[in-house]
Amino acid sequence: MSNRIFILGDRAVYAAFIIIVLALPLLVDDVFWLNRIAKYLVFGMLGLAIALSWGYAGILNLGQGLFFGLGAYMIAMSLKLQSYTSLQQGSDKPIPDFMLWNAEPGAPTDLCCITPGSWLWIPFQAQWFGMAMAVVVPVVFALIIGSTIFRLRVSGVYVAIITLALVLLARLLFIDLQPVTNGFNGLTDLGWLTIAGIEFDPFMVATYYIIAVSVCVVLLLSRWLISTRAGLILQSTRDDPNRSRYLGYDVASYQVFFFTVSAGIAGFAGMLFVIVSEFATPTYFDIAFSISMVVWAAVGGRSSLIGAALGAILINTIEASVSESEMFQQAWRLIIGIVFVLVVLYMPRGLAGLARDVLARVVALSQRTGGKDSQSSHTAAE
Amino acid sequence: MKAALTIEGLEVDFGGFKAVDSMTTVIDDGELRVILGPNGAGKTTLMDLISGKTAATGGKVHLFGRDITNRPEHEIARAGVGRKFQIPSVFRDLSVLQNLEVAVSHEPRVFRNLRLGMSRADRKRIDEVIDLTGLGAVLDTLAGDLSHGQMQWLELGMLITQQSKVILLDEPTAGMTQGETSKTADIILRLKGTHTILVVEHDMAFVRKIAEKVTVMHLGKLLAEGPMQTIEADPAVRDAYLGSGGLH
Amino acid sequence: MSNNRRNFLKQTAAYGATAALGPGLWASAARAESEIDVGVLFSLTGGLSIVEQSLADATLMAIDEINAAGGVMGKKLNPIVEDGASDARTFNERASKLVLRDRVPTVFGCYTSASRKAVLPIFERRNNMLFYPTYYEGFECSKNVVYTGAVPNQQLSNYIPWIINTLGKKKFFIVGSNYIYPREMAKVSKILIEQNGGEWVADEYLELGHSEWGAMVSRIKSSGCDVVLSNVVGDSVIAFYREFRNQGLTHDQLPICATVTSEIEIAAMGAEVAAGSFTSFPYFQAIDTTANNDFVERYRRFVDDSSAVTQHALECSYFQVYLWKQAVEKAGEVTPDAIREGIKGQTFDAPNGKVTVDGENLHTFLTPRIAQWGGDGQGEIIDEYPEPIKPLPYVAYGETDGDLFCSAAGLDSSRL
Amino acid sequence: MFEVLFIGLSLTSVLLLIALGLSITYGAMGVINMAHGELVMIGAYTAVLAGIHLGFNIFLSLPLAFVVAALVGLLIERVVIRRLYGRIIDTLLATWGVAIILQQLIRLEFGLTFFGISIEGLGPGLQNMRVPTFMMEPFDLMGLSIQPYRTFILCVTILLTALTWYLVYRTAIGVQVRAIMRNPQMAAACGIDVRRVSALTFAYGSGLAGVAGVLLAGFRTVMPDMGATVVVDGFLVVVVGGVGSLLGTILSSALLGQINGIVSVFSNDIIARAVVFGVVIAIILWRPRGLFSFKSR
Repeated sequence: MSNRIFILGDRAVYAAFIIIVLALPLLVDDVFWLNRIAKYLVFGMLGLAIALSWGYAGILNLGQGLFFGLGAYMIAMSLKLQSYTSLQQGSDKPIPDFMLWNAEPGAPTDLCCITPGSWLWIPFQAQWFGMAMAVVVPVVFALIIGSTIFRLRVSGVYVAIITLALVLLARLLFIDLQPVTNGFNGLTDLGWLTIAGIEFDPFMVATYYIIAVSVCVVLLLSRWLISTRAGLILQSTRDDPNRSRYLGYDVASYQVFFFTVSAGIAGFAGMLFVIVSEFATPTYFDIAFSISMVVWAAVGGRSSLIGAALGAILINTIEASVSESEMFQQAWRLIIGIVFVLVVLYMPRGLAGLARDVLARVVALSQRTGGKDSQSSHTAAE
Repeated sequence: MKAALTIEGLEVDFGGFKAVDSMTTVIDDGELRVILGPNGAGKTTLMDLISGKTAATGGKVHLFGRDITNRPEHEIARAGVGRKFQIPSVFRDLSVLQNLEVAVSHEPRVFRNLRLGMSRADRKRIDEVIDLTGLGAVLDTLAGDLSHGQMQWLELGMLITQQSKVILLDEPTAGMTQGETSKTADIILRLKGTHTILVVEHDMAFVRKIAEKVTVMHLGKLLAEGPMQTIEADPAVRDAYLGSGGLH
Repeated sequence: MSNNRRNFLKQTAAYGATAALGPGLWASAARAESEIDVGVLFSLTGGLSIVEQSLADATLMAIDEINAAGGVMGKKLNPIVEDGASDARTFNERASKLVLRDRVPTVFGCYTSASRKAVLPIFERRNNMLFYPTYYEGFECSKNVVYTGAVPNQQLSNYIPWIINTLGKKKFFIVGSNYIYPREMAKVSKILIEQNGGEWVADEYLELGHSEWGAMVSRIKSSGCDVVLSNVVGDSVIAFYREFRNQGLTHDQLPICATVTSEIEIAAMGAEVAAGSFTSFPYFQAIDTTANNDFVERYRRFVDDSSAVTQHALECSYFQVYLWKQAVEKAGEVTPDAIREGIKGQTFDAPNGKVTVDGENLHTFLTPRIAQWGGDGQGEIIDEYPEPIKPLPYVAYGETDGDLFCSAAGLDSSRL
Repeated sequence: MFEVLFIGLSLTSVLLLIALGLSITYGAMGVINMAHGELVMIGAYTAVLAGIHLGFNIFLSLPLAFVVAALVGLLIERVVIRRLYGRIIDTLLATWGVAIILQQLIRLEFGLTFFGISIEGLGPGLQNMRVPTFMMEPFDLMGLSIQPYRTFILCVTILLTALTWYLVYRTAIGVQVRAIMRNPQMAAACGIDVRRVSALTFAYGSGLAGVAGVLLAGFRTVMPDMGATVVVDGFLVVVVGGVGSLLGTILSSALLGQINGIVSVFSNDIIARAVVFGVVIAIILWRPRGLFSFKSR
């Protein structure tokens, strides 16, 4: 009985989310806010990716920024080559401006050899290549990292520390490899995404829809993924990996699969973020950013995909709003710190858990007044 | 009769200490075998060796003629060995029904499992197991919220759902009330014939209720093997048990 | 960039949604009020807020003064302050808010090159104006940025000859934080060192924010150099100078000649550690003129801190608002295009002396100065160019006074 | 060669200083304290404030910082960590929140900023602690140039390590701590007041962070977010060394310190950092429980 209500409630939340996200341009007549919301929707995707690996697989990835950053850089390379200034650097083929900067005197003005490693950019002259790599590269890296970690049965906090060290390493390399990455300044001054001759201005309603539809699709796909048998088996490996092994499942392959899916989503999110914000920087590899994603997911509800996504969107929207009042600017981080400690202490299942408990209370109350026995409030159908 | 599990000269060496030493026994298909032995006799280690939790340093384990020695746990499980632990091991954050669904593991690969729902045959088998274990009333309860006995039955039910040909049970009645013990015995007896079952157990009343053939281990070695009555009369067995008060 | 604009116009025509942002609409109805909104965008939180807060304060002080004196064309300036939070991502977002939602005609802001690079596309695509008050590496030629800080030639062209000829030091150890500004400064330095008959023995970099200098300083010690040219930025500067002292090096024998170490870093490291070292900047708090003493006094009163220090970027943050005011008054209207035209050739008597915006590259004429730091945390100005020198953002690529790569027509890319 | 080793040695001592407290709180209590860096920061600020307002020099600041950081640690244990024992990932998350709170409290001068009050030595700016001049002048000893401040850090580190070893392995409370490390339930059953001992242990680990803060203040910049980079280094050391192993922590800081020192002398600091991260990842993959470890809670 109560189970049905939870499933219905769950569906209602998804439906409401999708309807609101898709109808938003009709309500918000301000392209600036649309662009802002598009960015937060991308963060919502990141929260969702964390929930997928952390909530459902028990894998806390403190280096998710690695995959986000890789995705961002891949598309940014393509868009950089499309920018007007890249065509202006004294060659008939596009050359990113910073490469001239880093070029050795006398180096030919060509992507092949202007700086050491600049040849890596050659295929990115095709935009579709950058778009594809934005997902492929994070996925390949995640496959390699994931299979190493999980085949060796590294688990729990050690996964967190390895991923943390990895993202630090990536940050170091991206800053140091200036001839290829433009170092600390990152890739800026990008062209706009162009599909079928249409340029997608980040502040255009159409661009908003690219993001909005992507987020909805990823959300639904992830939801489908966790409700498949594979999703169920994954959750079993989180609870008791040994039991799963004795049932005949190769636990590592499930962990690698979902770790990789989560990384792929993060890479995709990185790509979308570049499309709406027009730049990629090594700060995507900052530890603070990766931990922020975990914070969003924890506040929203680590074991609810939509909860984690809403957590990310909510926190960022509030943050943007309070930053407009001088007094709050300083206090905001303090508040976020306090809220976060409280959530971990008293609301480990986050806002989604809270909503569920409230619904359970309501159900129990209505059943009691209806003269029936109140049932167990828990359900695992997420 | 066909042999389900053949153990040949199995041994494991923990840095000089042989917890299991040249152990040899054959368990027939459909047989219910009870393993007895005083504490430290190597019973649980034997199960660890069969199920792949611990790597053997010598000897072989064959399952229906196939060598499964030192394979990874999940491969041994896929080959048809199911195991129940002493401390109940179920997925505590999943509901009872979900636990049973996970146990339908004839298709272990990730990509083959990217589908919703399950086949009618699997559904039917789960229903049968629910009947057998009497968990029908608590299907939506989280496994972690079950009583101790229910948890044990659920684990047992998962092994049956898993369609293991050989089921290893490590003290299935530990910590159970008498009523629960007797229900467990009923479940095990109903499995006899269709499954090969290997039970480690201390509760002699329970053993007498279910046992046909008994293997006694002592200091990692095989001490005696045979029908319950013969074993109980065996003086060597009595000697081995003297330290722990004899068979009771 | 003009091509970008054309693209943009085409875009706006094609997609009605963005039409409201078209450049022609700046002077629309809402602007007819008695106030002019301007954006102020610095990091008020995070690691860089230490410096950037003071730049925001100087900007606000100039706005206050202008308002007290009657505003611009009879209208008061209304600063809209946003926090970049020491994070390029946030800078980008806040800049788009100022440009697209608040529709300010100009933003005063940004300190690091990374933050400028992150906001630049917004100003170029939306044809808005950024007034950027920081010394930077050059190699930029934007129609949408007025650069009021020094470019490498304004910090180095008298510095390197002075080190070699006056200080008599010939073997340079070049050390910097690992990003573009220090690397570009090193490039220009090397050219100048070789032109003046010196040599460089090493060119080394450390991560930004790195605070473990043991290995680097010991490498300096054993390198056989007789002067250290430091392009180290931010809080690592402090760790660097301290380690330098801890390893027993003194500025008498092996001076650190810095391009970025300002009054703020000196105060933070403890003046005794830096005493005797040198820095080159167009502005120092110690410039002993009535104009500057007044300015320091007013600034201290404004931030209510009697020991507050001023430095180069802070002074630029201040005077660029006045340059902007003059530009608006000359143009007679408050639109980005009018301001760009109006700013060309504007001259102002800043605390450091006369500053002029170059009509071609929108960079600013400044007077290079060299100071030696004393035990009181103040620089003593020991060398000063007789007049402001022309900003050459492409000097590393052979740009000279008479041969500009970046002009009002845009960048002549064939020269690169 | 001596120079190279000395650089590695001083890197080692700094790493060990930071990791020592973490090794206690993480090893003994299973708490991943992301606010450890902020406790270091509080130690540094204690020295700065005591220098400005009380005229304390570094020697007086050391014990004061120990006490202040220990008290802050005790407060954190009481309010937050006590509720999270056994939930290791949650301790990581909650203490991350605590770290933000501590940073903001320093930036906002404990909220006084809102009332227009300002305390010298606090706030978002950069601060420094004065080091006595005699500790800044190197002297020659048998032809080797000795840096007094680095040597001082080294000595304090050795002293604190010895003290910690003594406390853990040679005192009654140390026995209790080790008992709790291995099995808290059993320890409680044996009549050990687990809560009290845990609180004291955490306070001690925090105090060590405070001392580290004072020593770091002598050659690093004191600022509100100085702890952020510190804590990651500390964790890598502890995890590589093996959770709960004092010897492991010492050896792994020596290993990572020397690798960092040697690589940075022979190539550069950036590659040195990268190599250290690489080694750490490899060691965790090879031996997830660290170089030296036993099963803990």
